[in-house]
Amino acid sequence: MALLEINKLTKAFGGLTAVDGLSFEIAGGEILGLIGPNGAGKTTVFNCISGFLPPDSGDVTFEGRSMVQRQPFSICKRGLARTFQIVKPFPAISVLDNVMVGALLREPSVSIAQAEALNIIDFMGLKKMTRQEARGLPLPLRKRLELARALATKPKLLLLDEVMAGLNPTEVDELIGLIREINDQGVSIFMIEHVMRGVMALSQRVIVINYGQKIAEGLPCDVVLDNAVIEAYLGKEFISAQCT
Amino acid sequence: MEKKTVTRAGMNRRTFLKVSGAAGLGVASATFGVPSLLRAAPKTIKIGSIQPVTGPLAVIGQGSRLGNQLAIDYINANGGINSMGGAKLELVLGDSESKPEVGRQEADRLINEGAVVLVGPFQSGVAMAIATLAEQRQVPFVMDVAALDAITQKGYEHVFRVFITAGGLVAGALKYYKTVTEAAGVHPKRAVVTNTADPFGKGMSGGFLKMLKGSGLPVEVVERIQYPLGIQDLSAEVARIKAAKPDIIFPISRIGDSVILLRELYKQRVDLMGIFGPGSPGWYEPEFVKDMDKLAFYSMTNVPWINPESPSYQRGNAAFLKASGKNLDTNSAYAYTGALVIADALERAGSTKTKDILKSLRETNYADHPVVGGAIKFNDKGDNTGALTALVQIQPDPDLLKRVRIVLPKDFAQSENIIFPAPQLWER
Amino acid sequence: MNRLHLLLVLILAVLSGLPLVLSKYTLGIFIMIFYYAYLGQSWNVLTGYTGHISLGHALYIGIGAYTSVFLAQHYGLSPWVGMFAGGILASLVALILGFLGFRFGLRGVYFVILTIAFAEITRLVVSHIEVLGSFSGIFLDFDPSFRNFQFRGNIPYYYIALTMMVLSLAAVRLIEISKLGRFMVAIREDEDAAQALGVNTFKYNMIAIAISAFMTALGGCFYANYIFYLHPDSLFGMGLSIELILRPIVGGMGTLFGPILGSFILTPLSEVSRAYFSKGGLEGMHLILYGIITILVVLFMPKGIIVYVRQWLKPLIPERKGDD
Amino acid sequence: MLNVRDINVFYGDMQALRGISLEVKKGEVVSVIGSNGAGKSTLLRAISGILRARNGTISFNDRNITNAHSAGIVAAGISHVPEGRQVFPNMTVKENLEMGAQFPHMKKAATATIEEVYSFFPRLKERLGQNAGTLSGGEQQMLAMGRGLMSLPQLMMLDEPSLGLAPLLVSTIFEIIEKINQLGTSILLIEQNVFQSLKISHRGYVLENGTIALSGTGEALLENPHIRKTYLGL
Amino acid sequence: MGMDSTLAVQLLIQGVLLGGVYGLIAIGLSLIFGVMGIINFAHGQMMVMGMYISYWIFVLLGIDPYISLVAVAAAIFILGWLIQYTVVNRILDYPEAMQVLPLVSIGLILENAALMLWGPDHRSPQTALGLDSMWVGPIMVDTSRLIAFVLAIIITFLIFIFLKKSNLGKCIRAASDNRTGAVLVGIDVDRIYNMSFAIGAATTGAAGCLLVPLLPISPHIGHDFTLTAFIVVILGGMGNLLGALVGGVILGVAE
Repeated sequence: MALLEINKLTKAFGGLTAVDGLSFEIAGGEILGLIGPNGAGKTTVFNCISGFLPPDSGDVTFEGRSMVQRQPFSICKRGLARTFQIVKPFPAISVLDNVMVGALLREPSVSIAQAEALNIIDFMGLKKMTRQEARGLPLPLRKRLELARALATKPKLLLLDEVMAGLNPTEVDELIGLIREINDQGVSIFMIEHVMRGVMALSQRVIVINYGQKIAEGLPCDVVLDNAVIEAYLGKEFISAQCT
Repeated sequence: MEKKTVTRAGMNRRTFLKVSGAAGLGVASATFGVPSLLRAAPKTIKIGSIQPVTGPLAVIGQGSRLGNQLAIDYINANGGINSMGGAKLELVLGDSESKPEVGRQEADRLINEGAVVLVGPFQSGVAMAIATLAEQRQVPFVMDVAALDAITQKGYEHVFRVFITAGGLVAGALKYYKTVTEAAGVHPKRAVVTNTADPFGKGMSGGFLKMLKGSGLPVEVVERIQYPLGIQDLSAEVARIKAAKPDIIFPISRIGDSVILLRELYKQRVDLMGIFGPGSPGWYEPEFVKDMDKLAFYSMTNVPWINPESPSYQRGNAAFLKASGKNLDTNSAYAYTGALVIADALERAGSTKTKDILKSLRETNYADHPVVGGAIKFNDKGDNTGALTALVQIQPDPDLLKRVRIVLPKDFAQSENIIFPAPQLWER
Repeated sequence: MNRLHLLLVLILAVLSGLPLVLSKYTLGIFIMIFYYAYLGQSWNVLTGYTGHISLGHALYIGIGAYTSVFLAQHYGLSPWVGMFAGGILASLVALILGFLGFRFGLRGVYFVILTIAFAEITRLVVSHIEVLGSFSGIFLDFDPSFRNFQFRGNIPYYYIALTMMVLSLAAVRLIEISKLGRFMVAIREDEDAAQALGVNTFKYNMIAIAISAFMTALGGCFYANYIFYLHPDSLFGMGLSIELILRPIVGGMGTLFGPILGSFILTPLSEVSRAYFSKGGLEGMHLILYGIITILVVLFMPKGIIVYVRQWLKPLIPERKGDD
Repeated sequence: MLNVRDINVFYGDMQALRGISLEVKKGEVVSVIGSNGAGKSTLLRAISGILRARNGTISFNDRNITNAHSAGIVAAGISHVPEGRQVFPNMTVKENLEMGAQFPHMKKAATATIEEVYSFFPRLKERLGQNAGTLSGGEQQMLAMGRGLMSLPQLMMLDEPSLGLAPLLVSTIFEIIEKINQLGTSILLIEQNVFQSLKISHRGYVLENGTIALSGTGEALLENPHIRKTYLGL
Repeated sequence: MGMDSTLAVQLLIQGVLLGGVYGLIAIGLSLIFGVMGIINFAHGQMMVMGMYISYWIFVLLGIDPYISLVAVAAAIFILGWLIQYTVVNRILDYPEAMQVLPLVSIGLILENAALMLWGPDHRSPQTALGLDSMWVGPIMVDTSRLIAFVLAIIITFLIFIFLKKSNLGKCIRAASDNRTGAVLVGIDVDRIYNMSFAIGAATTGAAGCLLVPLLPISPHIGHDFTLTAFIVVILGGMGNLLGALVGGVILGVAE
């Protein structure tokens, strides 16, 4: 049985159908990439899975249970954590306190949660900033904080929304390493990403959507050669595709 | 208004000098309660006056404060308290801001500043808070104005009231109404009672309705209309009054709503024999008489009132007119009275000890006061047994200040002629 | 115990000793300082920590005061017990308000209006209930005894108010370091992000408003038995709601000591300005000054005075290690 | 005409731009490329006066406009078409365009300019009475560009004009940018579509971590191995 | 017509007429909220200032409030400008709780300034049309209310046209729609905010003039009007100007 199953998911805003009958699944331990042009409905898919938007129709099943009509917090409790494309740190509190909010989901004891949070902060390479207010961090570190917080909730599946955007190539490579390590610890990963470098390096499988519909699915190296994908996303001149 | 502004500005400067002089050390020491050495030397005797000088009741509070002050000025000008070697009186001032907790705190501050007696505070709610404090601190408290019966029903030893109780006010209203209708030989059949829905308005109208029912008078209250204090529109209420077709209205209102009510009665052409206020602060205020002009004519109000013939009134009023451009009215006259009663008690006590002041207050028998009523004596509850109301009617006169006239009781009357029924509002 | 704790103990010791040297009036000022610090702290739980702005907190003061007095007058229940009944009732009302506000996602201005509306409606309802004294309000009987929560002198009130302030401080500190407090702050900082991290925001919002209302209501009981007079306009009115939020805002919202600091500054300030500027001819001046000072504080110290105090106290606070 | 010298821009304590210098000459299309968060939008905001540069100078037509009021910068002839379009959603398309002409000489020319905008974007003419909020993303982008043209700019700064647009529309937008440039307006372009933007640019700058990492002509940059690796994914 | 229906019609007319004025008070509040997201807690107190100035002009110069309306609106416009310039502009980016306090304080300052300037008395000058009424059968139409209503509608209409058609009005709408966009097209947003607050203030000042013949003025009545304006704005929808007028009429009738 798949870890997460998306079945005919549809979501419209006014007249615009952002997600249109989309179906796919993620297996336990997998890293799945989701790509597509801006406005293709990727973030809407994330919002529907994580409970921030109710889908108009279709189903989201996680470990065999339907997640539709659940509140985001309860979905997170089930083991499905997410990050936000526009990062949402708790600005006025420290990095440690930020991560502890996530850790306290599974650990009632504040002191144990603190220890766990410190471990994750260390793992994410944020140790120097432990006591710093989150609002003072530069964007790349805020992205890491976002990831650290989500990780602290001990998820089975992590939804990553453009965590690599805005990072320079070295930072992207570091993050690729971290995500791989997270995955090695048994956490499945579903990522929206524009940074093709990251997508190609990490994804075991890639789904491409456009106008809310799946236009391709498969191994990364196959997908980038797909004509529909080249036309909709990578650009006719594939060589110079929008790979920033 | 112009005249008043001038006085105000004058006061400003004086106070400003005083304040700036007292700033610095004075502020710190007095506020943080370094025990006052002044208390030991009774060269001056401090009386604490707490009045609502800011907030919604500021107009009354400022007049009352001035009333307190002028009485004290009078005593001082005449040699102070003789029994204590001509000790001068000093009024220390507090502002209740119309809030009970502030009134209490201010009273406490004044006691701390050395006040041996308290006077004030117009509002019954604030009076209650101060009364309890006075009882706790064991400092005599003379309420100049505050009508609610309950305040003196608690059995407090330190609380006295110069003003009439609400019960006394109602009884006076009924008595005078009976006299007026019988003398005119006209008996209104249908009546409307209106009142503001505050403690005073509700208490008054409740008491009046009850007493009217038991009186056997041939008048039926066909509508009772209540509205909140500070209302800004009475057109709907007056439409209801008109629909009830009353012969007479018994309004229990304050100055703001009185103006609105009267104008609406005019505009909506409500047919009436007259307007009779059982106890209606507002209908005789100088601003009201001036602004309403003809519309105010012939309305009658039962009210604890000044006694224009008394020497005390003439003295007090002259001073009051000079200081504020206004005549003494009910509240300021009672405030004046309250301070005089205190001075009298101090004179007879010859001491500033609470025990002595209380004893002498209980033995008060003070007739040289500016208000309608007998000599002031306090019963065991602390209420003034000599308190009496008057019936005043606004009658045409070119001089604004002479329009409000006492018509009852006969002993105090300024005009023999009671005009009832009155011409309609729009036919004047 | 570090030097900061030592300072706090010292301050507490001084405050405990003050009744020996101060006049009753000055104690009265301190009682008001403690009282408003306590109320500010109670409000702080909801607005400072959880971020939902309540401009109707007078509602809970009123409920606390009226409930305890009603139970004492009609059932002879000691206010010591009645105050908790008032607290529970206030919490229930707050939960209804919270349900409407949080379930339907009212934020910012709209939540503010909801809180004002609740307080105003309750004020009107109480103004029409005869057994609660309706428009006239309730006069309490003065019958001093410990059981009746009434005392002749200021000293017992002083210690009660001080205790309430200290307990509220302790309570908020406990909340602050617990899971509850951390979740509340997370909600304040970003409600969506908190949801995404598994925080049941509705539940914690409800807990926060219930605690805040409960604490506030206890303050109402204290007020009733200190002032002896209850009136719907002054107890449920917006004036009191605003009075109550001034201090935590000036001191520093969402901080432990902000409400207390604010009260220690503003309460004596209003007292002094009233005492010295409310004289003949200057009626109203003290309120103008009070207004100007609060504006200046908000404009120039938007994070509250506590920020500056913290800087002065910095030498007393031990450096925390990054990895303790 | 535009000359940026050594500017440093901070968000609070965080430095977003470190000693940036760049230049746009009359008639040029200049691209600034770089990853998200590299400071590209910050650069445009500093030029148009929304953000303050802590030091350094910005001059336009030899006039110092460093930290000038943004209205003055518009009046001087720089128009900024921001990321996310920032149209006025509750005003009609026509009103949106009219708002672009804030100063007397722009108002005088407004009727003619609107016709010119319609000729670039015929879609806008079809929707002139519609509220901007009801337009699709591509139409809003057109409207934002049209509004930018209303101020008769000598220099137009475009922040990610192709963001979120369907590929077909992207080509159209780039064609229009070229057309606008050919009619005499200099262009400063920020794009994540690195290939297309460098292709129409005379020159380009690469912004990394708040500093200029590289600069050169459009063709040269397209050939640069670092660019090819990092930004073109080759 | 039966007695009850006469009463009902009478009440309805009175309510509608007064509602127009309520609407005018609320329009200022709504405009300020719509443009800046600020709730002006000093709104009623600003209106009271307008009432006093109108009263003053009437007593000193004998000019009727309906005529002095323009001058009063101008005076309150300036007051509004100053308040915006000195205080409100500096708190726009503050958290909401912090925005409340300065405005409440401004209300407190205005109220007590009125107390110091004009004293605590209730003032109710007898204006020319203050007591006029017209009769349609058994139904009374209060002339001052009718004038107030008509003027309120006219002013509302003028503001509406101003916002819809004039350049400044469009800039105000643009700034309220999208602040960044407005800055970028070269609108001086600070000035627009000053203008919006001042215009909002001026309308409430004008509303104050219309109320002078109807009710006595005293320094403390402002707070009640702030609340009234609040309720009206909530009924009509925050930031919606025509909604404010409708809300005003609803409240007028409901009362």
